Amino acid sequence: MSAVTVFGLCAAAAVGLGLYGLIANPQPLRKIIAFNLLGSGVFLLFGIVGRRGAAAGFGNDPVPQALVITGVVVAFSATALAIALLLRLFQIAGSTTLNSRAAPSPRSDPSGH
Amino acid sequence: MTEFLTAAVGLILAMLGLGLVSILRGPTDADRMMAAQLIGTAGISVLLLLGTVTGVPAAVDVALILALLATFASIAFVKKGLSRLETDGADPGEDR
Amino acid sequence: MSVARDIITVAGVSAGVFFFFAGTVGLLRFPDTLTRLHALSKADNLGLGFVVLGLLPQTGGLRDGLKLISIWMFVLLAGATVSQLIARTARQSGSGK
Amino acid sequence: MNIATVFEIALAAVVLGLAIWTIAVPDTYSATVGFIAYGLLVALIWVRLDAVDVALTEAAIGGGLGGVVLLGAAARLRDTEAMTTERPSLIVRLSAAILSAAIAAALAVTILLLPDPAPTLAPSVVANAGATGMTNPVTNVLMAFRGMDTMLEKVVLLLAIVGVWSLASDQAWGGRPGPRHQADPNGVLAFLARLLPPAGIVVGIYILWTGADHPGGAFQGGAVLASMWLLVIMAGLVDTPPVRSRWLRLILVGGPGLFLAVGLGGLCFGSAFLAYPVAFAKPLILSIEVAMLLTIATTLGLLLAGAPERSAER
Repeated sequence: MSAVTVFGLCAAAAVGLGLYGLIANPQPLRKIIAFNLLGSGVFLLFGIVGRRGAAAGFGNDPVPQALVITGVVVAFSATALAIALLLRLFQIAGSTTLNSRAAPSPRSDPSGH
Repeated sequence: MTEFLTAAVGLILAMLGLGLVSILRGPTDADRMMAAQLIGTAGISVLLLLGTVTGVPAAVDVALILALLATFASIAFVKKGLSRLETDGADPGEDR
Repeated sequence: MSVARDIITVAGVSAGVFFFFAGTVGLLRFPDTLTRLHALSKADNLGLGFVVLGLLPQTGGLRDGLKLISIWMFVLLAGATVSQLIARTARQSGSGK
Repeated sequence: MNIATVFEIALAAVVLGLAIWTIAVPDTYSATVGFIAYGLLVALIWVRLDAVDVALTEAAIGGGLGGVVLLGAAARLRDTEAMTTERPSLIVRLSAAILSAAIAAALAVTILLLPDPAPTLAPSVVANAGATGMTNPVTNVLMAFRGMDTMLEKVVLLLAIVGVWSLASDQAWGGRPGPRHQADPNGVLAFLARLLPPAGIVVGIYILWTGADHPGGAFQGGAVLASMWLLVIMAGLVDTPPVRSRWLRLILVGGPGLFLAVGLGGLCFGSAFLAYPVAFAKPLILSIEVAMLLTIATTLGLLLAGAPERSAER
């Protein structure tokens, strides 16, 4: 068992867990966390592939590393935007449910403050 | 030497796992904050040891970033916990 | 020379691991928030401090040594501040008794 | 089985345990704390995989800024948890579990059956490293060989901040994000916020500077600067700037703007878009990175601060 195998299996499990949480968890914030977990698993898979491509004196192929760094930044922007949307939904509707049948109870001051 | 340091990394990692149990158990937010602080410090130590073991000197830079960002995260953590207690019963919209 | 360095490293890192152990056990076993905080500060300040001390002889040069020490300084500062804020939280919420 | 493998298995086990905890725990706040610890440990895995540049990014985002974003939202939404008790039916959960397990198993099999020898681009990165005058291969890839990706990534950051700002309510339009933090000016937090940022700024600039030859770069340095800025804001020493402010917007577009200008310059005077003249490659890349450092620090800080909530006058 090398580092690649151990962490590769770990990454695969993280992808599976994240996907399950994304589908099965009813709360939007939990879905966002699960999505981040899924993404981090995918990034780790990139790292595994890069580690196997270690050559020319580098311990890890630099091209997948650069792709992962770009990916981490984009995932963070998406998370921040999703959180802002969620907080605004909470401010307007008074709840964060995504279930359209459950009538959201409007709060006294819909525009906030 | 390498074996000794790797064993030390393993031991600190085990402590870190125990610290996670404490996050899991709680019972109050203060305990969770403390456990998060401990995990941050233990993670920094593991990074420093790991950098020496594997001969990656740049691991010290990762530890440096982690020290600053973990400080920031724990302050934010405590500050959010504090304002929660202070505004207990107040408008949840102002709760931050 | 290298033997002396290795002895310092072994002693420092062992002491650091011991304090991490003590701090974690304290965090799990002590009865209330303030005593647990006391245990935590041992792991934070002394655990990392001894690990840094032990690793200093193994660093390549002055710059790496300074980086190690500044990491410890950051953690000391953060630990002191966060501990005080946590203690205040605990006292206000009444769980510190 | 040597001791290093034992360590790797232990690390993977702790990370997996945290992942399971993050998904399974009923309390959202605890799940967030678990995810922050997860991000911290994933940075350790990246160091172990010899990808220190990624470890720096993961430590800055996973353990730090991303965690604080999630934590802030979890603290705000904590009281609403009781309202959302509806759960998907057993069939949905069961089929989700089967689907996820199948995908995880497929990925695991793929990992075990990856081709040998593995394809790699590392030799071509080494062969072309002389063109930029920098020796950190990841910075070379990010700033030169795949410069287009990096430029568009900054545009994504910019779009995200535009998206966040457009969620402001009418009264707060163009106003200041977040609440005004009140803090005792002689308190311990204010003391830390005066003591730490000077050292933190040095570290941020060091991370940028060392990025030319060792792991580091503009994004990681910018994340450190952003956290220092937010620390000062949280201590109540300064207020968040109103988002309608002109200098703020100038800083936000400065980095990508310079990147684009250099790229277009390459199109006019050189061979292609983003083609650096070999003699000036390093100074050009460094000046882009310095401009980026400011832009990234401001963007990340404002993304964490969230949508404007107060009018600019208050």
